[in-house]
Amino acid sequence: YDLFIKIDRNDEYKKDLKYLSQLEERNKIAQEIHDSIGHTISGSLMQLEAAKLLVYKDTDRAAGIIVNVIGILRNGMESIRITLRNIKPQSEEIGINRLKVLIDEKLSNSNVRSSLVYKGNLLEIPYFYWKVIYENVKEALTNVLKYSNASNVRVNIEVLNKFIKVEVKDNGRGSDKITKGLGILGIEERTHELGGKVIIDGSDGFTIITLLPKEVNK
Amino acid sequence: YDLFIKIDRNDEYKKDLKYLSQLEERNKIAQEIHDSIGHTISGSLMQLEAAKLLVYKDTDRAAGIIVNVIGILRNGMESIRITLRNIKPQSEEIGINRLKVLIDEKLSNSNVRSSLVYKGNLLEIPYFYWKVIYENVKEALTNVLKYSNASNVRVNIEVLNKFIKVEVKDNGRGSDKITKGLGILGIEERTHELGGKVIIDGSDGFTIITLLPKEVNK
Amino acid sequence: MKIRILIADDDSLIRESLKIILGMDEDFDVVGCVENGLKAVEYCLRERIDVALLDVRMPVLNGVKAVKEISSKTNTKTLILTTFDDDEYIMEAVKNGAKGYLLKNNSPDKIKDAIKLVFSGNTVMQDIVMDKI
Ligand SMILES: Nc1ncnc2c1ncn2[C@@H]1O[C@H](COP(=O)(O)OP(=O)(O)OP(=O)(O)O)[C@@H](O)[C@H]1O
Ligand SMILES: Nc1ncnc2c1ncn2[C@@H]1O[C@H](COP(=O)(O)OP(=O)(O)OP(=O)(O)O)[C@@H](O)[C@H]1O
Ligand SMILES: [K+]
Ligand SMILES: [Mg+2]
Ligand SMILES: [Mg+2]
Ligand SMILES: [Mg+2]
Repeated sequence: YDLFIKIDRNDEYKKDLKYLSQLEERNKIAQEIHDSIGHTISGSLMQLEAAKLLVYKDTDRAAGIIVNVIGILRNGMESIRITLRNIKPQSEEIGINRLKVLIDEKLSNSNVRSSLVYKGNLLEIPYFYWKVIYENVKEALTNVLKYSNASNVRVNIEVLNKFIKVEVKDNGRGSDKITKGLGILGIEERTHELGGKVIIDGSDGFTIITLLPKEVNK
Repeated sequence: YDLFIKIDRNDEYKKDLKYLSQLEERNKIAQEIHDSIGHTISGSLMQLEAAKLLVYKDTDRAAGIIVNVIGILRNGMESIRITLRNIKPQSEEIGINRLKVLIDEKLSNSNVRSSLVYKGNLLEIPYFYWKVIYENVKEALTNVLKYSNASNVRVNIEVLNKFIKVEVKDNGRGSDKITKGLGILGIEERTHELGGKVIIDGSDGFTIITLLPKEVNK
Repeated sequence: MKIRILIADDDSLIRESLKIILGMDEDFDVVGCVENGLKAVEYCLRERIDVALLDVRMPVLNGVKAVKEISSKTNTKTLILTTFDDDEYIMEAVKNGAKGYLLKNNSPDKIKDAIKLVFSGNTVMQDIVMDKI
């Protein structure tokens, strides 16, 4: 209990803010759980203790309590499910936000401006697709910083009829002849694993498009 | 579902990061609780349905089932309790972190450097004290930025035998004759309400000390 | 002589079951059941209550504040019953004069023992499980 904290701007600040957000969120959730689940189970438990004491002496009353507890637990289950559903964010919400933070972080020390655009129903993107999208965008942005000399990069997600399309396009110098390194090979590998396809174009700035099939044929 | 997000550095980034942290935290917690609670309740329900059918015909068996379900519910309750214990932050953890973020935010656009120091067992600080500590430090920092011309400010929290001491001290120009405004009056009011005392000294930089009694005599 | 008990909880399930559980035991006499802290305070001022069992979260007046009133104005001993460990509240309650706290998921035997201990002048604290996974 004898501690010293030195505050370094920026980095420290980000960590603090993140941690504080988590703490506050936890606190709120703990309260919600307390109210819904705590109620249901502690009430049922106490009632059954009473039923146990009564079962021989007053079987009618014990039977009444059992019926009662069945009702409480059944309703409780429903309200708990609702609480948990409200607590649990949609994967799509996490996915797009993780991407936003990634872009912010990647480009924060550069002069490259960015935009994130999406179109179509993001809910149709399966949860494990988001990991691949994240990794592919990350590598593409790393390359933008290394090679493009661009002033702008645009990340564009479209949920189409048959495909999910993720495009990372910069307005930099592009590349005539691309010699794939581990970066692009990795993008291709992850994408192929999901039955998808990668399109690369270095003729007008630099563009990497990841196409993922909506029907999973893994 | 046709949206456009433009990313403005910094401010946007902070919001994104905060929101993402919350989402991820929720996701984890919802999952954990879902997994333990579903089990508990569905198991209990089935057994109770059986007990209900048996209670008159075979009271012994019904009694056995009741004892069983009591055990299931008690275990379930215990495991939720442990989850909650692990996720629910101590008020002291939130208190000190909120303070860190406050300091970061207040001074982020200035040239004033800061340190936050604490000593003693922060757990002894009651949860509603943190609100007063927060408000007092906030006002003190506002003043530092307005009047001190300091290069450094130090926030020092000490949990002493009888008192909790919160000191905000800068190395700036200080003040010969202090005419209290709403800021310092507010600090005094909040502190007195908890039975505490404020000490102000403008002779060596500027120092504001809040002393709060450990025994609550509100 | 039976220990005279007051039960205060906004959850009727808890009130009813505690009344049955304690009522069936010869050592206890459940004198009253109320659903908020204010009624608990009023009850203790009106009747001779040996031990008041108080829930933490109740409308109108919560258990923590009720403890303060009851222990400063009557001879009733107070025992806090909580669903989960509400640290902040519990610390407050003990400062306010509570003679102990217990989780509601304790077995009836433990609850009865705790009441008897509190009645005879002891302080009872739930042993906190601090398992960090
Ligand atoms: N945004 C871009 N602008 C211009 N050229 C690019 C861009 N992205 C990639 N390139 C070119 O494509 C090549 C292959 O990229 P890739 O990511 O596969 O490998 P790398 O970045 O060279 O190495 P690694 O990713 O394994 O560290 C690069 O070396 C570069 O010449
Ligand atoms: N860190 C400081 N360094 C130098 N002088 C200070 C410092 N803090 C406060 N003062 C002096 O104390 C005075 C009173 O401060 P106080 O916060 O009570 O009022 P204010 O800041 O002038 O107005 P208000 O807070 O109501 O906007 C200030 O006007 C200033 O002269
Ligand atoms: K009795
Ligand atoms: Mg690369
Ligand atoms: Mg001021
Ligand atoms: Mg309650």
